[in-house]
Amino acid sequence: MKEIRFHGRGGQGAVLAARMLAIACVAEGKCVASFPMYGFERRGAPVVAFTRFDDKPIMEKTQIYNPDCLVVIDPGLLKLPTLFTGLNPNGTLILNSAKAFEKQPNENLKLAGVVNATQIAVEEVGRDVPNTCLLGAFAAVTAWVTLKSVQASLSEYFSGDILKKNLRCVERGYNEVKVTKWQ
Amino acid sequence: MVEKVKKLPKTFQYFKDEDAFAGGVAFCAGCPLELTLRLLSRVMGRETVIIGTPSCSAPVLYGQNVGAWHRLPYYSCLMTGVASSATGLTRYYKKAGKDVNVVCFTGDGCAADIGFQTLSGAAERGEHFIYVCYENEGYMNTGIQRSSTTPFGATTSTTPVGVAGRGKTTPPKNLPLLMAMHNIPYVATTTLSNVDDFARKMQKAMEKKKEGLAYLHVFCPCPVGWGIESDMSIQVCRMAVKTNYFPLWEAEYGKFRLTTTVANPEPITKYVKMFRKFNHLNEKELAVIQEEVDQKYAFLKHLTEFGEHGQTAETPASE
Amino acid sequence: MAVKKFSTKYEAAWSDADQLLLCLDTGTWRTKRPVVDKEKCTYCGLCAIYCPPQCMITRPDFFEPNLNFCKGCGICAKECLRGAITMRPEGDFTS
Amino acid sequence: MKAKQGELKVMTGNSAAAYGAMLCRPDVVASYPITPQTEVVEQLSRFHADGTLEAEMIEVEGENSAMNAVAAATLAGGRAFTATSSWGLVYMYDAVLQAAGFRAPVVMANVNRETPGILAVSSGQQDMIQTRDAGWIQVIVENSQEILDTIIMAFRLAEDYDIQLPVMVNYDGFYISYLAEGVRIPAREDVDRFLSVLKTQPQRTIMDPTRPIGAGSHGLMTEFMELRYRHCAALDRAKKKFDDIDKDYGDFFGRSYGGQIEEYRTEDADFVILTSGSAVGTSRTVVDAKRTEGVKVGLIKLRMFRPFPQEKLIKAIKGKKAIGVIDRSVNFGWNCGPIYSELRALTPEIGNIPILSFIDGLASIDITKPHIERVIDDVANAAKGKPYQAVTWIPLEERE
Repeated sequence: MKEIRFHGRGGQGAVLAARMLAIACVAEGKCVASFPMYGFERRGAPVVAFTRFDDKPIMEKTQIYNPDCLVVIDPGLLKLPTLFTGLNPNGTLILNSAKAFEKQPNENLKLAGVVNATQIAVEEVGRDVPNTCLLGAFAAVTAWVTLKSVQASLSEYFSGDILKKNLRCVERGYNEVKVTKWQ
Repeated sequence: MVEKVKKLPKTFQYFKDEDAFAGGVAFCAGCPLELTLRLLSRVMGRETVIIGTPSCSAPVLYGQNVGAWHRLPYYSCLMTGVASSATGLTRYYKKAGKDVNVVCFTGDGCAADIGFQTLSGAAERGEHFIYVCYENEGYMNTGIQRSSTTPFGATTSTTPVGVAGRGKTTPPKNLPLLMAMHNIPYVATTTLSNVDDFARKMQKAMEKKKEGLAYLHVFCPCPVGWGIESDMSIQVCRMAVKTNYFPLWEAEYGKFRLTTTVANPEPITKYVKMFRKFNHLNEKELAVIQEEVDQKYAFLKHLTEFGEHGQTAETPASE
Repeated sequence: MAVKKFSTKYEAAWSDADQLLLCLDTGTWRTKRPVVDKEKCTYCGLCAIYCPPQCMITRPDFFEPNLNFCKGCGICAKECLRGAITMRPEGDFTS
Repeated sequence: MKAKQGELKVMTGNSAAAYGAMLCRPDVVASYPITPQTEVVEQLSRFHADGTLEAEMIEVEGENSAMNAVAAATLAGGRAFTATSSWGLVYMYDAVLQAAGFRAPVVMANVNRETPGILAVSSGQQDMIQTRDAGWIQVIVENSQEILDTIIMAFRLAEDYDIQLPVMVNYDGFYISYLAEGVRIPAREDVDRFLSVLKTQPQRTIMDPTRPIGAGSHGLMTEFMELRYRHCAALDRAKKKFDDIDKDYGDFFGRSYGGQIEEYRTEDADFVILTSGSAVGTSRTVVDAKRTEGVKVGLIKLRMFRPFPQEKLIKAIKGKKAIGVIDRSVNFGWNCGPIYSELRALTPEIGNIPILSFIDGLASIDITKPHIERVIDDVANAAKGKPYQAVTWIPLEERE
């Protein structure tokens, strides 16, 4: 089982990203479970969402305390003191940022994929909705799910022009993500 | 010898159907509520589903075990759920393709207080049923307590007169006007002294409910609760109209029309002396009531000036 | 469960007038009874229309209370414009 | 005869509830939005807007009206659905009681959330507990698929001629309501087929506008008691009926849930833990882990809460050395969990074994794996005859 924790702010599409990833996994025959944790739904407030996938049915209904991977949709959330809490050794991070890491931010973090998803989203969609781009980066860095499956999951939520734009975001995320590894 | 051939008066034409109620039912002697229900059944006919709640009408409308006091289909519910239950019934009947006349029948306490939210909601949604509120200005069934429609100064068991108490201290909620402000197809006030008006409005409500909610506000004094001699209740209704205490009007989609005009309104003192609930009032307090009546009537008159129906059949209050 | 016999066929609190139409002897409530003067009656019908229990029987040329149900409220007498109805104490009619 | 394998779609528990209701073709749907149930209302409205749901949709002005409307619609002869949560359930309480008294076969999804007084925009089963004596059938489920399947079963149970009772399908707010999982959506014609049994039964008494019939008559003398008795008898019948419907559902659709209760690895267990809702799934994984350590623990999922499945529970628990109950609510006045206290009423039948109450998961508190491990450890010790604490408020003891 893989456990992914998404960190974002209300309005950035963290919940949607977690769910689209779940749909992509289902397309590959996996079992999934994904849910958000928030109090009041307010634009700008920090949001956490979880996605689990596995080859067998998922029984856990708890929040994710020991994620295999973090997806951080807002670079400002790197300052969150609890961001890396519980990260598994050999942990992975997918981050929306213009800057690559200079040093390892957490000892459990071994693999980081950084992509300027905000810029890509602004260029492709016309506004700051970095979530789909990060899913492309996620597919490239983890290889837990294929680019094709991620792209297929988008049609559940988008159609027409906006779908095309988001598909380009995913693809660019997949291609433009910069990978850093630590021992 | 030539037999006298006499024709029934015209009014009887409204009452085509047979009374749906058993000959003897448990209403107080002289209660206009009994007359309201019986005449309603005679105007609207048998296939009328009545929805009611615990109230003065409950001992008659509700069955007792399997027995019933009348032959109308009846749905009982709590005071909070009359208009919403009617909504559920009418929506299902609509879905099932049945054209059913659904009539809520409650007192003013239910309609104006505890059941007001759901009544207002049903009005706004444009539900297709009739709501008849019988106005006896308080909670009569539970022993004459004040409701939000109890008039200023009235003595009730929760606004008693004593060393400090002078009866209810606030004016009543104008429920029919509130209902008219929902811009529903039909709102009307009526009372039993003007029985043609009463029957016509019942008939009109049956037509107008095809477009949405039809609301009828029936002035229905309580002989016991108000201290009225049992033969006087129709007289009290009549005087309420003649003093403009209870003007008769109707409003279609917020367009108002007076259905009865009173040429020379009687002073309110003539009305209040007919029963006991205002007995304690002094001249100053009576003046407050008179002012309230005048002001309400003036406001109503203003509203009619915005209507499209200003010129049509107004009838004098001589019935 | 132990109870085998039920008094009604219904699972819930249904009343059914086809099975049982209840009726009170409200005629026994009366302390006064309306007496109609046929000569004075103009057949205007106000007594019948205003009668709360709707128990005025329509005869070919006058109206007559059904004493099985008349509660003796006196509205018919009060509303009759001709004074054709008088309320007389029940005691006058006991044999 | 088997149903077609339904389409697989990732959806939340709330969507699953809406799909379940839509597939049953209700005549009337009335509901009012409240977190965390709102998505049910929205999804049903979308079904209605796109023509998938040909019901009369009533956007009521409050939950009280929702319950009155659906109860009346069922008494008129229709099929009706509503959904609520927490304060909404409290606000419709008088109508909830009336629906039961009327024997109105309403189906309602209740998305569990705490009751008012201490604000909690989260989970907890206290709302369901405060309606336990309302005379409804109450079922608790653990995931999105079970929500969808159970709502279909609930209509068959509610409208069964031998039952005629309202059914409340409960699922945890947030932890299940917003949990997106892969859910198989049965084909409409298969659901029609599954429910068609109801059409072969006698017509229940309804508000037929052509008949002089009255709903909610006065119950005088012993006839009031007789109707109460018949209500209780119907609740009693509902237990086996629910098992049968669950089995039928499994035979036809290929998914079943054990009926009133589900036993997980109890057969050779020395002791068991009992819980309901979302905590069941997590408990399965902890039980599995403990089993690999050689701890002989079993799990009982309480699926039907009203009527209380006493016969099934006695059978499942008898012979075990101890039992621990995890409640997501409290029993005011007893200072313990409500399901725990109900279970204790079975002491004469199950024997005088240690029964431990664990209170966890109120409001925003997560029932985590370490919490469940602690439960199992505590019950294991009690099973060995060691002294134990009767009631444990886990998160309060675990915090530093």
